[in-house]
Amino acid sequence: MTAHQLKSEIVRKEQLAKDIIRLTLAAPEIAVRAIPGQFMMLKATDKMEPLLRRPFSIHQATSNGLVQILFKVVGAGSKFLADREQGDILDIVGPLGHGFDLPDDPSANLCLVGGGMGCAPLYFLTKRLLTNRLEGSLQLYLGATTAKELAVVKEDFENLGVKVFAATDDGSLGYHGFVTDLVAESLDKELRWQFYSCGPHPMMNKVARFCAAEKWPCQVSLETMMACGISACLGCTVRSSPAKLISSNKQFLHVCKDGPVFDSGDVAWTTAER
Amino acid sequence: MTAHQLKSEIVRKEQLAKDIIRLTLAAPEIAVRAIPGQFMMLKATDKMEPLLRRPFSIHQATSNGLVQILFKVVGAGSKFLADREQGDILDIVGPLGHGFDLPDDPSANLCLVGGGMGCAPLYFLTKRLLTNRLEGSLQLYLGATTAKELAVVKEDFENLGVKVFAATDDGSLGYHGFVTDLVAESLDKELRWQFYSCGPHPMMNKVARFCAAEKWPCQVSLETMMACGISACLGCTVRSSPAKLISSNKQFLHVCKDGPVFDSGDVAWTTAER
Amino acid sequence: MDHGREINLTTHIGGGLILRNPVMTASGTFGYGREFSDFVNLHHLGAVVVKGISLLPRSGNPPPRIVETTGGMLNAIGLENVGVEAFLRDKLPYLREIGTPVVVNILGDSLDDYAELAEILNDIDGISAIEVNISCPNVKQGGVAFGTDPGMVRAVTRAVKAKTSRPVIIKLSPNVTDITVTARAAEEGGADAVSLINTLIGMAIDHRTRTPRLANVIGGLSGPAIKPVALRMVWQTARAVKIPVIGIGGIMNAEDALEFLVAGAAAVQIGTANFVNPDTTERVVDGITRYLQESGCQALQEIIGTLRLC
Amino acid sequence: MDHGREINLTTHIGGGLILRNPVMTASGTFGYGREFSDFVNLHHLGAVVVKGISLLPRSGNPPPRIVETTGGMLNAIGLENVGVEAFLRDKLPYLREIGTPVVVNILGDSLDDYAELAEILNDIDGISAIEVNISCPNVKQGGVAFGTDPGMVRAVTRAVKAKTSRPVIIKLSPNVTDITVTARAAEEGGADAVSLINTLIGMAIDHRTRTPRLANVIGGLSGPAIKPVALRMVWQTARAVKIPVIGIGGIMNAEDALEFLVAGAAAVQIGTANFVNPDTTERVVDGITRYLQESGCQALQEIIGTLRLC
Ligand SMILES: Cc1cc2nc3c(=O)[nH]c(=O)nc-3n(C[C@H](O)[C@H](O)[C@H](O)COP(=O)(O)OP(=O)(O)OC[C@H]3O[C@@H](n4cnc5c(N)ncnc54)[C@H](O)[C@@H]3O)c2cc1C
Ligand SMILES: Cc1cc2nc3c(=O)[nH]c(=O)nc-3n(C[C@H](O)[C@H](O)[C@H](O)COP(=O)(O)OP(=O)(O)OC[C@H]3O[C@@H](n4cnc5c(N)ncnc54)[C@H](O)[C@@H]3O)c2cc1C
Ligand SMILES: Cc1cc2nc3c(=O)[nH]c(=O)nc-3n(C[C@H](O)[C@H](O)[C@H](O)COP(=O)(O)O)c2cc1C
Ligand SMILES: Cc1cc2nc3c(=O)[nH]c(=O)nc-3n(C[C@H](O)[C@H](O)[C@H](O)COP(=O)(O)O)c2cc1C
Ligand code: FES
Ligand code: FES
Repeated sequence: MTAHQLKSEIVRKEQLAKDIIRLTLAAPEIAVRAIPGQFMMLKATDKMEPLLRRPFSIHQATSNGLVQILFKVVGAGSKFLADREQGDILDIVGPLGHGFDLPDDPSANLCLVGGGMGCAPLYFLTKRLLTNRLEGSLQLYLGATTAKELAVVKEDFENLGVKVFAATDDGSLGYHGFVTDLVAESLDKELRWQFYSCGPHPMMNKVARFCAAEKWPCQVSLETMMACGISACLGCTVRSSPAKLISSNKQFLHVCKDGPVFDSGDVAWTTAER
Repeated sequence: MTAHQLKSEIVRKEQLAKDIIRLTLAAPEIAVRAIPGQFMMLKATDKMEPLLRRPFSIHQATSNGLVQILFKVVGAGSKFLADREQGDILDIVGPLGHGFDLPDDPSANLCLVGGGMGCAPLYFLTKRLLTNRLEGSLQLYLGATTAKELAVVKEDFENLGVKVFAATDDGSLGYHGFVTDLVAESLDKELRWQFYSCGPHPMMNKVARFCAAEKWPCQVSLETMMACGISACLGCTVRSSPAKLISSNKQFLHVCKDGPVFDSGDVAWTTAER
Repeated sequence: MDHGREINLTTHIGGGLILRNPVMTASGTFGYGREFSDFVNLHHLGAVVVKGISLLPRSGNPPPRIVETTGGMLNAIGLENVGVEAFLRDKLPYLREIGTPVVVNILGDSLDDYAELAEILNDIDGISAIEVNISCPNVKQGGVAFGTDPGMVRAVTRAVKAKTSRPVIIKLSPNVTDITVTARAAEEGGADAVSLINTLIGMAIDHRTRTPRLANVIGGLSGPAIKPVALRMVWQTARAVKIPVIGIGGIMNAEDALEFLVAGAAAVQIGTANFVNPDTTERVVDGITRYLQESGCQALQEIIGTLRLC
Repeated sequence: MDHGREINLTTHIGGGLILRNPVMTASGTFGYGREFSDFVNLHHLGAVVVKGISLLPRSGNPPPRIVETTGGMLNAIGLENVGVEAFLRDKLPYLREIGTPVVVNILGDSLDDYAELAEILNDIDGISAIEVNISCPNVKQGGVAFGTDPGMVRAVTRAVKAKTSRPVIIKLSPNVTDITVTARAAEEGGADAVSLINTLIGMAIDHRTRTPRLANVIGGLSGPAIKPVALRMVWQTARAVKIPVIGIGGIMNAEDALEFLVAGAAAVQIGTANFVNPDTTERVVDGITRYLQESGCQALQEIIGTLRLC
């Protein structure tokens, strides 16, 4: 795996909602290698504060050398990035980490579940899945707190020709409630599904439990604090599941290297440590 | 003396030269009290770096509640300020310090010598001197490295009806050489002069020596590192001259409180400590 | 949430001294109080700790005395101060009038200096407590800082306690292997409280001129850069001694102050932040109050030392 | 100025070991070298110091393990590492191929651990020096860190020296009252060099949940926030010992590195900066070279320890 550190120009900036931004970056070396589920580490200041880079999933990588990130402003680092303008240069490192494993079987039934900014890598994944000429069904669920956060990306997915099952906490768009409940209520349980999920930890936890009960394979994209993103600091650990501990003899997994995408059965879904 | 901490709007931003900026700030409480030679402490970040405020002389204070600063970009703090735009809000503290003492005698002959950004407080001083209906002569000398740094402010002074004797290090405007040499060569030594000077330390040192030799009174505006600007940290010391040490029993003076304007005879002109 | 609700912010900082709220100023960063009267309502503070006072006036170190570092600053003021006589004559009356508790920070070159200062201050009205800066060199014993040797800490504490009936706060140096050892030494010596941390010793160099950036070569590091170290030491100390602990170091806002309170500090002192925002102290009082209201607390005491280890 | 001019950047770091330039990586921040091969030409570095190795693999502390602070970060990795066997089998061959000097950082719970590691490594080709991390608790002696007690420092140094013919660098802990005491203890024990500083112990709290931000509660503070403390300790140590001193702590760029060299460091190690900019080490080499060219120096040695005190 080869990663690159680049000075990358912002070729487009889109304000999708009040605090949600999409940046399109010129990064040919990264775009050509990127796999859905991989991420990049962006320098989020020109000073020493915040000191560390910030990880963002690759939202899209195009054949003409562009990559996108889709992110929410939650603190100083994302604020800095949101304040950049078209033409500004960002220092980025990527592509990093272990992405989603695509199905070998073209007739697999795929179910994608995204919550909040978890939709970011799922867009790249959906595009890639669609190019692999799919025979099975592809079902996409997206959850958000409110319509405003969901509307724009929903449209983007629909433009790919995918039907979006939407859920919002406030009921302002689609199902009123958790996206996981919508999945449980509406998915055809007669079929065998391969799950792909990215979103808040509790949401993925529910998805993972649901899949475990149905014995469906499930890949989840996890987040942790990261200092380096390149498996040097060993800071980005999550606990292995008991099964994984036995099979690998590893008590911890590293999100930036073993992940961010894991088989949901490999990680311990303790919430205490988050 | 009353100082104020204000959220002050930038009502105008002028880029006078490549790295020289003038900001006009709405700060009625400061404008009404300001005395030429006083300064303000500006918060030069919205984060923790640079941590400390930065001191800037009051370049002008108007009766309609505006103050100006004129500054050069030399590091992170001044860069931050230079990147602000009209309509942005700055956190400022002022007016601070002991300014220039205006002449009691309306017929005094006044000589102002500014070097580099030292012209900033001299503009405010000149305006104030002119309003005090002057009988004696007012001679103004300004030095800079090159014409571009001098041109704009020179014009401003000329618009007040004052003739500017200009000197540039590269000879691109006015006298080719140090402004202090121009003073020595052109000033009428038959008269008794009251000097006011602000600029680089070595320049003021020369002015001070020149005045001492002629036994002319001379006020200088000094710069030091400052943490607080309000005489709390005791960090902004300069050494007293031997004479001052004897008269006051103080080994050190504090620039933010005893100054920034001092009688040139009160301070020790050691350059080693700077 | 009833935002108008009155919160009991009072806190005991030892020797019977109760502050109306836990926000104090840190010595050397708030002058003698008056310097901040344009920016802060001094009545709203828990206590004002004044610049360190010695028996005789001191003129301090030559310049440069301060330099900025990443997230912090180094100072080598050299304990410049007006001396105890001028302090009592020129500075204290103003503070006495304000009525906010005044803590006098003292420093000396020898045990006798500290004892004499304590004795002088004991007779004076309007002094609520004495804070002893032990990060000074013991001139009589080879110049090692009092604060780095438990035996000397005990001795200084005893010497001061013997001469005063006021609460005595020992201000600990962080430049030690184990702060709980010096904290316990202070406690054994009879201290009513400990405050920590004083500055970490640091240095900066101008690589072009190859000279130190401070005339004194080394100086004290303060500001947000040191907050993690300060918080760790406060937490360790609060578990090691029974007397109140006052937390200091890099507190810039109410959130930072709350971290120290949760770690076990009975009160906090705010230093470098006063330079950055002269109204910090008052803002921290407001911020703590708001936080307590929002979390449904009735009193500050409900959060002190409540760190949960899982 | 002739910018193409060759500058002699070599430097001695003790025990006869000469590096082609003074820029090393700091243990635990550069993996086992390979992790940075996409970003840095490893041939251009003075030496690679690998992640601390113990006799047996360690899985380290539970998450969260890192938290950012102002100008720095806290880590409580818990010395996770693959163990010496896997290191020699899976990691060393790659580095050996590169040819850049490899310094193996070792850690243990007891004197015996250190001695055994030194013995194992002594027989191995492609190891240029051993760096001993003594900021670990001595499990057999109540868990006090080896690095805080001069007697233990001397003992560890002797134990390691007795088992290896390689240069031994003792990596000092900054969490001590007087770093020159532990530095001299290492020198007395036979150390070929000392490196400093390791991280300062710190802590961070989430005031809302009232829980520590690190599962381990306390962690090591690194990054630019600690640079002033590191620089001061390096300066003090360089004056106190005769063996080479390697400077570490908050070095982000060539200017920072030059400050340490001027203070007396024979070489520097770069830690946290590798996370911020993975190409930092190479950039620092370039920056030092450029500075020496611009100041008309022929060799690095012309600036080491040249701090002028006025
Ligand atoms: C592999 C990966 C991919 C990600 N992809 C996306 C994405 O596509 N879009 C998006 O909006 N966000 C994404 N995130 C989360 C994003 O990294 C954080 O929102 C961002 O780092 C916050 O930085 P900040 O300075 O704005 O906020 P801070 O002030 O640092 O923190 C705000 C909140 O974000 C959390 N956070 C801070 N730093 C990190 C970090 N390094 N890793 C994880 N969480 C952190 C904090 O715990 C806190 O709750 C991803 C995280 C990871 C690990
Ligand atoms: C009373 C007073 C009035 C001033 N008036 C003006 C003015 O009207 N216009 C103007 O352009 N500049 C003025 N200065 C200088 C101005 O304060 C500095 O240029 C500014 O603080 C530099 O900050 P920085 O972060 O951009 O640079 P830094 O990166 O901090 O430093 C760059 C250079 O500026 C010097 N410097 C940094 N901070 C200070 C400080 N707090 N005080 C003095 N020098 C410092 C440093 O030694 C260094 O050489 C004044 C200084 C003082 C003390
Ligand atoms: C400029 C300056 C002067 C100080 N003077 C004193 C002093 O006279 N006595 C004292 O005990 N501490 C003194 N201190 C230390 C502070 O009181 C405080 O302990 C330290 O700065 C850490 O807190 P902070 O990070 O909030 O500044 C001084 C600190 C600074 C920055
Ligand atoms: C994530 C991390 C892991 C570290 N692991 C080790 C280690 O295994 N052994 C060791 O001696 N030092 C270790 N250190 C300390 C560094 O080598 C270095 O001494 C310290 O971080 C200060 O340098 P810096 O400010 O440049 O990071 C580690 C530091 C960090 C940040
Ligand atoms: S983020 Fe550093 S090892 Fe994963
Ligand atoms: S700048 Fe703080 S006392 Fe003058």
